[in-house]
Amino acid sequence: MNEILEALVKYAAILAFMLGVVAPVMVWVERRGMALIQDRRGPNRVGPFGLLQPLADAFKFIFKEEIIPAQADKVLYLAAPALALVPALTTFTVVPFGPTFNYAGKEIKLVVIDSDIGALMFLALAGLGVYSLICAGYGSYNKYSLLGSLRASAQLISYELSMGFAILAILVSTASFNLLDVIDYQNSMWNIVYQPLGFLVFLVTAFAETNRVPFDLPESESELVAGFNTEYGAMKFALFFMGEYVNMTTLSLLLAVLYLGGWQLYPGWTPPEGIVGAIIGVLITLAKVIFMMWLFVWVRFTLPRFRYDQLMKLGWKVLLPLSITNLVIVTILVNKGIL
Amino acid sequence: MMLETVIFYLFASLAVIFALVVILHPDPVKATLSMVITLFSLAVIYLTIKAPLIAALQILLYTGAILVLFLFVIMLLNIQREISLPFSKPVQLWGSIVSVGFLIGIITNFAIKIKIEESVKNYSLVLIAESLFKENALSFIATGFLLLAAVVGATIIATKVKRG
Amino acid sequence: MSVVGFSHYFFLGLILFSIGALGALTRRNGITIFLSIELMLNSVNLILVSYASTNGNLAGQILVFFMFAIAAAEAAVGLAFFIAIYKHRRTINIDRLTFLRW
Amino acid sequence: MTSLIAIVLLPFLGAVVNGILSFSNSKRAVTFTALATTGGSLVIALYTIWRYLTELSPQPIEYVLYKWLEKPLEIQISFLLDPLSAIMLFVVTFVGFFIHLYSTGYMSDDEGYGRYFAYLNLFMGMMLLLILGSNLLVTFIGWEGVGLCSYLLIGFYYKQDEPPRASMKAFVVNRIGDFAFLIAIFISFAHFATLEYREILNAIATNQQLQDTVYIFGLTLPALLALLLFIAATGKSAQLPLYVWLPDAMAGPTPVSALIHAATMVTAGVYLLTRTNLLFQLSPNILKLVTLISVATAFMAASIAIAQRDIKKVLAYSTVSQLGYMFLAAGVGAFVVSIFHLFTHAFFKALLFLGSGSVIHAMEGEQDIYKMGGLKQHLPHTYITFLIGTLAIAGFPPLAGFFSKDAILAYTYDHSKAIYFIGLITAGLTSFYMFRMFILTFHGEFRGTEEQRKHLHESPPSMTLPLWILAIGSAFVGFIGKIPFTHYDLFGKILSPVIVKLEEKAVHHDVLHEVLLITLSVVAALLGLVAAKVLYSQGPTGDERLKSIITAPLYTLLKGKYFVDELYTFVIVTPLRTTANILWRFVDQLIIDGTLHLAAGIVQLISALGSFTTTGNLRNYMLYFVIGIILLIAYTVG
Repeated sequence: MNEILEALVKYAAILAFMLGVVAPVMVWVERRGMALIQDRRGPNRVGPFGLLQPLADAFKFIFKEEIIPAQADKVLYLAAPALALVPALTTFTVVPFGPTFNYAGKEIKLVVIDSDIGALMFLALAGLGVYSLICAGYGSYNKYSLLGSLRASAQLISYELSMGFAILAILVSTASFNLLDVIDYQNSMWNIVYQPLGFLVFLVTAFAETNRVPFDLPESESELVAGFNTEYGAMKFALFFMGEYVNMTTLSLLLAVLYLGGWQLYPGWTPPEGIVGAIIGVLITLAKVIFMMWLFVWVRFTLPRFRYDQLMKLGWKVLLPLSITNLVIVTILVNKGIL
Repeated sequence: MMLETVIFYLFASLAVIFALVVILHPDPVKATLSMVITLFSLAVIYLTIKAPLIAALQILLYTGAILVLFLFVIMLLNIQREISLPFSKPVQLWGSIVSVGFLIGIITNFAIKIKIEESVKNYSLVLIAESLFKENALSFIATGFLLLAAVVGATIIATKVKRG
Repeated sequence: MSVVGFSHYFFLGLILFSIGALGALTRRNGITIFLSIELMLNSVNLILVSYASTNGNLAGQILVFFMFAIAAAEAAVGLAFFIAIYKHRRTINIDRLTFLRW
Repeated sequence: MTSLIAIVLLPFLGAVVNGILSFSNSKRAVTFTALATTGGSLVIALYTIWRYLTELSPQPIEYVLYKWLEKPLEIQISFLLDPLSAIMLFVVTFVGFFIHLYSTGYMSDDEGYGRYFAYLNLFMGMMLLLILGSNLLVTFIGWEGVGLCSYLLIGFYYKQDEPPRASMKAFVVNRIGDFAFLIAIFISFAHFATLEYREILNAIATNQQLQDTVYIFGLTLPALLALLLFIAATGKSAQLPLYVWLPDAMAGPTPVSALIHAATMVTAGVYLLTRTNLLFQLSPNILKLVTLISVATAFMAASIAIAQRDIKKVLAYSTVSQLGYMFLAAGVGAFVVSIFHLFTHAFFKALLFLGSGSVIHAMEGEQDIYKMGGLKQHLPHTYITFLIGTLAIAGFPPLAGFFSKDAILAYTYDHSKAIYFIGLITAGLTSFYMFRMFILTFHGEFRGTEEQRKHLHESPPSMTLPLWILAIGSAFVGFIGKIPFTHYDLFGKILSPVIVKLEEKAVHHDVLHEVLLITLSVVAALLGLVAAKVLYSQGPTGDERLKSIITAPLYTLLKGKYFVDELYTFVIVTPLRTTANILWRFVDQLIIDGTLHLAAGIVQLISALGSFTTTGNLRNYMLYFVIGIILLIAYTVG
């Protein structure tokens, strides 16, 4: 019972952090960052530097009128935004965000579920995101929504494979599915050095998995209005939005864990004992996550969008072979005792 | 203790209810989505009997891949709702129900004779991996070939150009 | 077996199996029949895993692992068949697909 | 000796490439492939032969390509290079290459150009397999292969009526001989557990008991094998009674007639006899049979040839006749001379056929010598080379034919005077029909149509070059054989290791005898020449005068080729066809088919009863399935 309680506390903390801090901050960062890159002003009316803009957005979403299209399938239509958020809010449970420390004679791991099959769980739960898109597209009774949702789910499935192979390569060298072991393994050197190819694949698929530019075809406004969420407004739209940011954060966190040594300042660095060390570790992880998040924003406003066939070609004919190549190379190296 | 019992009954009833929806709902898309819930519930039940790997694979493979494939095909073929509900041919219906009833009866009869030795054992991933890659290595490789054959076969069958 | 005994899992499996069997025998939409068959397959999986767990044996889980692979292959080929049949006949209503008759 | 592999495989490679190229219209590529592969084969063969024969004491070289079957049925694909196969190798590659060259000109307008060269290359490969094989089986593969190519090439113009019929005839008649060959293979395997020539011959030579014991039908085992191989040879080499296919085989393209039906394939029988000469020397009765059949063939074919109008038919009967000479030599035990005549004959007969091809080419397909005449001015190269060929085959010294034919007659004289005289008369006939044809073709007035006269032209260099090469060969190759009055005999020296000498025969006559014999054969040839000149200097009317000399019935008999074909049709073909018809109508259609239909009908009746369950509805099937499972489980649970 105690374990469950501990897990719940950890989950609540991280959930609060994600929804209360990351999502609003990211809204602000994204819009200000866009302004910065595109040499504009960005939101600057609400609060200093527009810092309170997310709050204003939240109010707007909450008080906006809820509209449900008359011919929509209400169950699916309403389930979709929730389904978008749920997998997003469960995937990070298996990703460690800080070093293990002792508190009151008890070992506390800074991961919600310390599972033997953490990485597999992550892949499994991430795969559920498709259903949100399908429900949204099918339930909206809208051509654009349906097309967008089909595109999105095809894209998700295509790129999930490559991502799975990239993660698998890491797990092969670690010889464990537990992500804590992955961080321990990087004591000698971070995986980004060992597996630059895998890192590249993972990075690209991370962009695709979050439906962000340059892979935001499902919601490309120029051809599909807004894709699967065309018919969504107010809080429902906000949920999709939040889901996207939570996904981004989780993937950034996973990226940091898999390739950048998690909480390690440099390869082999161990945090000091106790809560202080744990906090330093969490902060270092956070720094890496913030860097990755900035990368997401940066890319979004720098690169143009792919065409759909190019997207599929990239997924199946470039990334998948690359990731398999990476896996084969890593397996051979591990087998030869080099890695 | 109680918690796990509650979890079992909760998800078991979910599984049964949505399984009924699967076979009763006229809309194939909804049927498939109900199937997702059934399978997800089963995955949770797997967790309670210390089979987390199977649970993860169930979600990863069935809900994450196979059922999405179903949905794609349904949408690709633009399958409409069934105009009349399934139970329209009485002869066939009753035949089916009687058959299935018999089947259940016989299997239950069969099950009573099964001897069960209760024992608790920890199934670590390592044990499963060893069993999979050592004792069943040949089957594992054969499965790989099966999947390859399925991929090739599916591609050929589905892309065959219609003649005439 | 910890909380509820093997019989619970067995009967859950049995119920799901019979639901699947009924669906397969009564529906006329090919895809739904296919889904019902998958349901039957899963009920068997459940019984296998629970039986294996009860007996402290890994064989059941291994078997289910292989069944996943086979189910994936089956789904791929089966759905490809449906696509091919649909291209040919413009329907997958099995009441109208009677070309198994001589 | 890996070069043997290259020699054999190059033509096969050419056949494959040409077979593929025949689907495109690239004549240049086909020409290149055909000439490059056969030319390459020729060059390698010449080098190999030179290397081999210039060794101090050439030992037979065997090269095993691979073992086809392991013991107890041990069969290997292997090649044997010894003096005999070296000589054959030279003939096949040399003549073969120049005929390929000739064909590039002769066939240049044919739409089946690629197909033609694919067949021809395949033939080359098969022929090389035949002569280089170190055991009966490899030889047999080649034997069948050349038969197949012969069939394909005779029927090359398959859109006309005659060629397919002729090719079928050639194939069927050859099968009789092949059957005997197969039995010979079985018997030798049963007794010696090997098919290698050298091992079989060794086993026979060292086992006196085997040579003396009667095996079957009053024949010893060597005699039986010899008989079977001789029957095989009569098929392939067109001897009595199986010669009937060769004249008909002239329906194929002329270069094919030159290569396959004059120079190489038809001499395979002679080669086979020489290869296994020990068997024949151990069985005098079979040798006697060979002598009789060969001399009968030689005379009969020569007599038929004097009454033929088709230029190629004349040459075909001439070939049969000359093959008879070769077998005659073998029959009197002079295997060296037999191979020597084969060698010279390959040159002059190929030359004559190619010359006739040149004539036919100029006459736009006309083959009737009555409609030719006076071609001397229009075809100078053909004329001169054809003359050389004619003189050579007629046996005028010092051309090649003189040496070989004279040697054969000399040996025959030792053997039997009667047979010698028949041979001598045949020599005279040879001279007569050759000059008859020559005069009718090249001298006198042109008897063709105006259309043909306008088109008369000498053939292109690709055709005249082979003519000249072969003409030079026909003129001079005789000098490598035995030269009368001397002990010089290069050919015999080379071949001596291959020919078993059981008893030394008197080969050297005194000078008087020798002068007599030579004079007689030259006189015979001259008589033939003079008779032809006298009778035919006025053109075809000479036939009437010939008829009056030899009486009309005899002339009709000759003109009708002794009616052998008709006899065969009456005795064999018609009864066979009637029997087959009866079998077809009654046994096959009524009894066998009827039984099957009845069985099928019963099954259909039974299945009709059960077919109502086959609704085609998937759900019904699944229901049956579930019911089946229920029954199964119920049975198991008890």
